[in-house]
Amino acid sequence: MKINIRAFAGFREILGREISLEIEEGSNVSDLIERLCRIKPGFRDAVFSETGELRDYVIIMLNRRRLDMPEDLNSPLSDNDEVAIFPPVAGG
Amino acid sequence: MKINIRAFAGFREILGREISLEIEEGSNVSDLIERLCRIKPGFRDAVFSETGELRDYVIIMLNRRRLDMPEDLNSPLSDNDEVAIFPPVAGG
Amino acid sequence: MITEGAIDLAEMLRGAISPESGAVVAFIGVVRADPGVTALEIEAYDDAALDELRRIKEEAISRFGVSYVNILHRKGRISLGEIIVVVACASPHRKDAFDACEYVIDELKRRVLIWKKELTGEGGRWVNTR
Amino acid sequence: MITEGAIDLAEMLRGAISPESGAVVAFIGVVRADPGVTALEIEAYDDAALDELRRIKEEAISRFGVSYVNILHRKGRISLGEIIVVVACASPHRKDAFDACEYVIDELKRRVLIWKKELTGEGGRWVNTR
Repeated sequence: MKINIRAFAGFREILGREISLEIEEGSNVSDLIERLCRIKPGFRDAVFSETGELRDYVIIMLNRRRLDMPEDLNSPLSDNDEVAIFPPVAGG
Repeated sequence: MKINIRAFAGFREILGREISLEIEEGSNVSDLIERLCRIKPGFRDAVFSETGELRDYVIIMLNRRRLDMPEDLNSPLSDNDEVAIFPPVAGG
Repeated sequence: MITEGAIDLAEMLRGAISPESGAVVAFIGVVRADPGVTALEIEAYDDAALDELRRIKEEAISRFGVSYVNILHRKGRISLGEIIVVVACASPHRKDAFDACEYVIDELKRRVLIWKKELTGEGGRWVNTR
Repeated sequence: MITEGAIDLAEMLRGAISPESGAVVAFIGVVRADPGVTALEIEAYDDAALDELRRIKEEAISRFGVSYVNILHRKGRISLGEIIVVVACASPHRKDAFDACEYVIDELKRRVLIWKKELTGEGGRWVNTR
């Protein structure tokens, strides 16, 4: 299945603004992040602390709904889902 | 001595915007008002109630300092004083 | 700070916008189409009003630490929908700019020697704020 | 509500000024010359940011009863002293216009999916609000 990833700010600089990934049926958000860590240098350090915890400034939206971390890491993904990854906002 | 009178809003419509009056040495604010009442039709009704009290919306400034009414009615006047008469402000 | 001609809003705000202050707050007072009113006539005790406007400006600067305060009030005859008054405040921090701008317009309405008459078909009436 | 080109402030305010509302309050955010910063780079999650801006606008209208709310945020590269964001609110009563305008900019900064990077001689740093 295809997942559309949109990244912003520092995460965009690592991942690119918009990328699509083919990922196995039945994958969840955590699987997607792990996959990104393997293919995008620097992404693992950006999202995980040295002890392997998700950093608290990592915000993830699934189809424009913000996920609660870390409990929603196991949210299942479907074909054509949009996953957005970004730090806290700073507009205005 | 000469007193310069500046009137605003409804009082300007009765007295004119800027007038000068020759008044006797030793006159006070009350004397000036009484004099204006005699020479300007409508002024007495505008400043005094039916029972002869100064209406509470009459504001008088002497040389740009606001007088307390009615106690300052006996403030003495000097040559070339500027007396301003107006209702509460309504700018903005 | 008091003008007889139309207010050039863009020009007034240009002075407030600068790299020194991240936040600008402006209040713009407009002649409202109240029932029966066709225009407004505004008069000012000019010198005394200017003194008071300067005092209010200084108060806003010292109370709220804003870097810029500009006040322009129109007098004379003004049509519906035209600008009566503009207050523009600039500050490094937006809260201060909001507070300063609101302070200036509140105090202006309370203290500055300006009066307005609502002109109607039958003549007009002086606005009484009390 | 989000634009890549320069913001035309006069045009934005023109829409807020009308005989229906006596009071207009505008907030104007400007790129501040902080030490070392040469420009700003702003990016937005466009569709999600627009949804949130629309929600904030509706909230301001229903909470404060204002008659008009307009929000315009710039994205892309912006020079020092240029306008990042304008919020314009109009209302019959000035207190409501002040409250609505402050509410909109506070919520925008808290909720709208927009990020900014301060560009410096050595590259840049993403602004972190936490």
